[in-house]
Amino acid sequence: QGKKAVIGVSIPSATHGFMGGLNWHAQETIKRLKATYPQLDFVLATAGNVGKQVNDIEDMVATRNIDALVVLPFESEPLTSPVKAVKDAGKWVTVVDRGLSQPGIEDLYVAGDNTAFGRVSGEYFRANLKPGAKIVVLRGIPTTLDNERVDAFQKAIEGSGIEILDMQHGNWNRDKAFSVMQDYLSKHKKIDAVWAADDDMAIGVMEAIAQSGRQKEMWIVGGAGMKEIIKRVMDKDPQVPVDVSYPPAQISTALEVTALRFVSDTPVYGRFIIGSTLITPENAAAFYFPNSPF
Amino acid sequence: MSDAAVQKPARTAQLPGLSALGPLLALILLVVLGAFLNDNFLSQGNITNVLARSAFIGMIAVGMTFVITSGGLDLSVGSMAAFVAGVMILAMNALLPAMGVGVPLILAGMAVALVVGLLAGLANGLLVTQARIEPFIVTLGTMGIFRSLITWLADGGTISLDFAVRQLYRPVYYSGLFGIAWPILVFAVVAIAGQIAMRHTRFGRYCEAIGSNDKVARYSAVGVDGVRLMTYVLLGLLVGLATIMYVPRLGSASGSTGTLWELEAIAAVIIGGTALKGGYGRVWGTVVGVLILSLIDNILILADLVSPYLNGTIQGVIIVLAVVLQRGKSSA
Amino acid sequence: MSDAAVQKPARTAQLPGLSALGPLLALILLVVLGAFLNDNFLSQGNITNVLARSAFIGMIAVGMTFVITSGGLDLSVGSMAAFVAGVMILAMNALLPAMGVGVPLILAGMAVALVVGLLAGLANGLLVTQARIEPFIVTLGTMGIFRSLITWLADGGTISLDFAVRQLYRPVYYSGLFGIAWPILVFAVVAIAGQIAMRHTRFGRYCEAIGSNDKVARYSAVGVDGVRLMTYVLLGLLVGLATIMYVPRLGSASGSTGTLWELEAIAAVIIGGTALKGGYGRVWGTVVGVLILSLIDNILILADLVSPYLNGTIQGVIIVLAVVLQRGKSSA
Amino acid sequence: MAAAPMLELREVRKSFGPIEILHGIDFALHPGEVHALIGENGAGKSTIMKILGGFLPPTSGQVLLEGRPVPYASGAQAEAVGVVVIHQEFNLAADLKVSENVWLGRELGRVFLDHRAMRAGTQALLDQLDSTISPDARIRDLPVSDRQMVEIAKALSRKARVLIMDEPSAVLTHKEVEVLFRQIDRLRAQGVAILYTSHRLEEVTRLADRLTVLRDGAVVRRALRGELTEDGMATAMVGRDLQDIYPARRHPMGEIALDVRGFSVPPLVQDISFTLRRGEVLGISGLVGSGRTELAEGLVGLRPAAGQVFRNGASVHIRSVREAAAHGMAYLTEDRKEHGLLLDKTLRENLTLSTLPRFGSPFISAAREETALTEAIRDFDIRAPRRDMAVGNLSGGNQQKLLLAKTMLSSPEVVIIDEPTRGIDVGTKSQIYAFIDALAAEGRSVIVISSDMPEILGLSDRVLVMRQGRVAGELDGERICEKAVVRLVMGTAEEPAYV
Ligand SMILES: Nc1ncnc2c1ncn2[C@@H]1O[C@H](COP(=O)(O)OP(=O)(O)OP(=O)(O)O)[C@@H](O)[C@H]1O
Ligand SMILES: Nc1ncnc2c1ncn2[C@@H]1O[C@H](COP(=O)(O)OP(=O)(O)OP(=O)(O)O)[C@@H](O)[C@H]1O
Ligand SMILES: [Mg+2]
Ligand SMILES: [Mg+2]
Repeated sequence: QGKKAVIGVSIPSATHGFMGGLNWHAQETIKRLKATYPQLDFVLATAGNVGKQVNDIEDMVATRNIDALVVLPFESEPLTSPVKAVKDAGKWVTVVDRGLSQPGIEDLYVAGDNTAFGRVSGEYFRANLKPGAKIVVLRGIPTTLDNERVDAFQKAIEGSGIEILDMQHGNWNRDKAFSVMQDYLSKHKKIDAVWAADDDMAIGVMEAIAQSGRQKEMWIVGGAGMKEIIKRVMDKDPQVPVDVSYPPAQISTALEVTALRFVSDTPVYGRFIIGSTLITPENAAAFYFPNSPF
Repeated sequence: MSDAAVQKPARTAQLPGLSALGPLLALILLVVLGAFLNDNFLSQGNITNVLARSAFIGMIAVGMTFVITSGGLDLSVGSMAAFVAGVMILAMNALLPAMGVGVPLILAGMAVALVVGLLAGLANGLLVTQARIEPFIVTLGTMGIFRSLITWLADGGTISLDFAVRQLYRPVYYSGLFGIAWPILVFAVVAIAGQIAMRHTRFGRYCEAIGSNDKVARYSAVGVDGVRLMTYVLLGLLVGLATIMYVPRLGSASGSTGTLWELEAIAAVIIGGTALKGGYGRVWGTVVGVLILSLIDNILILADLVSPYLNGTIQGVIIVLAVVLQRGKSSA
Repeated sequence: MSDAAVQKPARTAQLPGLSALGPLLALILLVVLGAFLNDNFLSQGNITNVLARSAFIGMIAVGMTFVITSGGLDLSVGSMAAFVAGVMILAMNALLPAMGVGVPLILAGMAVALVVGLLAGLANGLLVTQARIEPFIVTLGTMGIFRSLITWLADGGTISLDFAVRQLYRPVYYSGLFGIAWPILVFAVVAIAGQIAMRHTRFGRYCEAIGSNDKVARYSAVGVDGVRLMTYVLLGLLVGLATIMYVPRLGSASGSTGTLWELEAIAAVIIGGTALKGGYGRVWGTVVGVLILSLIDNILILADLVSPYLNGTIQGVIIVLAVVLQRGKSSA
Repeated sequence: MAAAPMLELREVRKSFGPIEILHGIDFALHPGEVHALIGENGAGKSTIMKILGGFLPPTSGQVLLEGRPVPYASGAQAEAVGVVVIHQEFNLAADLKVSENVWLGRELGRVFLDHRAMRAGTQALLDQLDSTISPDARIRDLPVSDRQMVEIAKALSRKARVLIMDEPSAVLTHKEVEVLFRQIDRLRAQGVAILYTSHRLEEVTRLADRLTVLRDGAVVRRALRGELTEDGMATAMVGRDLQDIYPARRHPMGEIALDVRGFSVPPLVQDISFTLRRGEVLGISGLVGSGRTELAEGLVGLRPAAGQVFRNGASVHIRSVREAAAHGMAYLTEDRKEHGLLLDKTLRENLTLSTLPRFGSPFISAAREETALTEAIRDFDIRAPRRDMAVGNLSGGNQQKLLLAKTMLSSPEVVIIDEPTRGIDVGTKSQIYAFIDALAAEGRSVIVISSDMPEILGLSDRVLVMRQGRVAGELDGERICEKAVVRLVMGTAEEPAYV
């Protein structure tokens, strides 16, 4: 065996909790796979914006002779043709989390389910709130993905009589979520529940609520499965009754399956959709990774 | 013969013209607008929220006023704040076994924050004054460096303060004295001290002189490099102080802490009437600038607007309008 | 009697010292480093990649050189690029039913991009020259405005060019002439034209004069406001041109298109040796600055580094070092 | 009378804010004549010139060009019809080169600039002025005297019908002044109308066909060539008789306060040695560019220098103005706009800048600063319409007085004054000379660098002459005379020491 197979990994940089977790899982998995399979080499690049990610992919092809690309597209549309170019060059392509805008490019697709993420949350609200209940929503950074989640959420509570008082962008950021929630609390006398849509934002939201002393009044649903939040769910914190999973560990699955392609003859084509499940005190233990930074 | 000069109405220091009051006017207009849009706007709770939130950027912006007044710039403050917060939390977590949960631990953490801030500011200042690199480039470089160091320290995730320590430390953000939150009090002290330093001490006078014409300052026996260095060190210290107030709020730091704080701080300084080219600094203006920026955010959420996507548009328009009010000055 | 004067050692104009060549030196060092780290670094493919992707920031940075040289600043270019791209794509999609897929549609799209860029630049320029607001504030405002408008137009998501049109348009980025990619060619033309305009036309001369001392320029019959306005308009046009090359690459625009381009463009200008305070502009330096910034990114991928989290640190260090090489100049 | 007026002011008044500076001026310039405008500092000379040149609008009254209201509203437009001004403050872009400045706003070349033609044109102008300045030098790197020559070259390059010169000679030495006068004579012969102002009255006698004396913004005297002696002019300006303006000299000298040995300031100044005693006034003479300023700046730590310096016998190494101040040394710069004053700050802030620690610590006492300002205004006769105005709006001479006051505030033991009376009116000059004399009488040491020959002769106990960065000779006592100094300055003869 002369040449090592090189797997290029391109993911967004760790600008918020979920991506931080994803970065961590990616690095851990690469370390593990490198140790297990000496015939594999990895090139990991993280990008802060779309353009940079396209550059990274070009560089991997031009200078590192990658045999496979594992990519979590920053955005779907703009990455479609660069990734297609990699595919056309005869490389293996694994797409993670955000699908490309053209079907059939990737050999392997591993993803979370944004629609399910919004729907599962919405269904929990529908089931646990009375008609006429008032909720507020924090959105992420304006992106297609955020739109999908919010649309699914809204669809799920449609007709339930639940009123969304406000929907502002918290940018998946604790500080921003904190100040948005502070303002919600000044603005609205009565809030029954908060859909924070992300565990980082949930942390900020909880602080704002704690400051106003209105903990008893409302509960919060975040999302993604941050260890601190899972812990609270496990401990039956009434403020955080459930969480919705959107595992950053999906990158590990993608990497492992891609690696398998190069170290064995196992046929590994296909789609792996990791659904979003409702994390309740009963099943929380399965989602708890105390060593992850996320 | 020289009577002519002496007879002149001597001490009628110029009244602050409309131009100087521009930002203040904009602030007042915003407050009126806010009160009009939402009844809770003037509630004590909301006012406390807005002021306390402004405190971090506010303290940093006061320091930034001195840097800009003396002809410098610092783009690294946001990343520096994240870095300082990260190191502070790590230090407290590390000292916890040895010191136990208690006020000494908190004080040790605060000391770490101040020292790290000071050193970070010193690094910027030395690169500017000793290596003679443009402040823009120096601090663009250190901005990237601090940001990536905190991300690395946090392993891409979040560094969290131990829960028990957190509980002890929380009141530093959330509680206060005489019903006024600590961050507000500290910010007020910093602002007043800054205003006094700018107007009534040698340091402030030298900053203005250096920013106005550094050659003249040098010819006038002003230690130009020393004063410049001091402005960066002071800013670093204030970033440390801001971090001390910031950490108890959420008890964590990550690679995304403090993003764009630099832009907000610089914008506050300029909105407040300090000249970007240096030579003229107005600390109280900076305070007004910080409040304007915070209020815009607050009002955008309190009011129900067309689409949250357009928040940025309204923000941009208000910022420009706020400065149009002091047009007289900048056209001079 | 006048002999004495003639005897005086004639004061010769200084040769472009090491300082002027500083950024070039840094660039060469980077190239050597890259070639050393990876055999493919100097391959045609990689060089094409690096140059082609530098083209967007590059064109914008050339325009920015004029703005900064004449004492201005433009923070809005990144958002402006996103906005122009969005409007351009929407326009092409809207015209598609009427015009059909074809070269005319592409040309119409390009015209839209240039016109929108021009108007956006004009808006900045008028606010600066007519309303006399600090360029920092004007463009901070319009930065937010453009960014939020594109987000709003895209409804928070992405605006995509029709697939068929996309296929037709792609070669504008991906193919070229005589084996040189179009973006590289266009960038080269812009850079050369910029260098000539700066050194050999009145416009460039006036930019330097205004940046050096606008009062002197005004006294010397230079149309100060007109020239300033022109720099912003030119920059807007170049943003439009950059967008024309950008859209075929990614075929879409969203609220996150072009983030931080302004910082990169300004950094390239300053690294290239143009003075941030104005008065002295060096277009070829800007080109070198852009290449340095692109190469740093490229090299980070070439080598396996400790941790991707530390990329920013290495980047920051290299930027500062690149400028240390021209320290002599900035210390003057 | 000569031909009809070329440019005319009728009943012109000018106010800045509530303060009226010019009170109804009637005034005319005729073609082919040199008209001198003289008056005390702050009398309004520069203001009149700016109004004539289109740089300031009059508050009321008329400005007429060839009998019709002027067709311009800005200096640039005025230049287009041939009314050209050399400003008292430099009007050059410091980052640009000499030739770029000369042609600014009127560049040659259609689409592309014709660098060669502009460079050649600049070179020709500079040759005409006997100047060795390179057309490619950046203004920033030139000393003030060279900048003034560039200003003159720039003005000459404009095809002027009316040339207005605001103290063009203040920064020039004897030799350059001669060159300038030749150009003025040439232009006069070509029928150009010339307005000239200077505080050197001998120049006015030499040049002026017609004379207008201004006092406090009003014309107090008009005269034709030969009607007024220099004393008469001074009396008309100041409103009283002037005694001999140089002090009766000679004080007892003390021990050596400053001993400089083998001192070099690269690249120009080499191997300078001299001593200075307490109570002594040492004059330094030399041509423009002979390196006097470099020497002084090297001594106070403003430029890197090598060599030995002893203060009161102890070896000192001075690397900054602060260290110089600590050793009781102060330097008054010749370049008040770039190095001396913060033009956008008030009088008070400028006055105390180099001595702030004396005005209270940690807080500056504004009251004490005000007191100091009141004293400075009194001692140096600074005429400011308002105390809180920006220094940039003071008249040139009053800026110079403020700069003097600022330097003296530190009560230095050794003071180096570079061009002390640049732009100062005759009345105030004698006050400044008396002041310098008083310093020496107190046992302080003074070095006066001056391009004004009478000043060097009248003030110095000893004269050091510099040429091309070296000491060309030293004169003291009886040997100090104009001839000897000029000979050393020019290097035209051996040291006339034993004459
Ligand atoms: N822009 C201004 N604002 C306020 N006062 C001004 C302004 N310009 C000039 N002055 C005042 O007008 C008066 C006349 O000034 P001017 O410069 O004409 O004097 P001058 O005769 O040229 O004196 P000098 O011999 O010192 O150059 C001065 O008192 C000056 O302070
Ligand atoms: N060989 C040289 N190379 C570079 N610069 C030179 C050279 N010779 C002279 N100069 C420049 O000439 C100037 C010397 O003028 P300086 O101001 O010291 O002379 P000065 O005797 O004080 O005359 P003045 O003050 O009347 O202009 C300096 O700016 C110096 O940099
Ligand atoms: Mg004058
Ligand atoms: Mg000199």
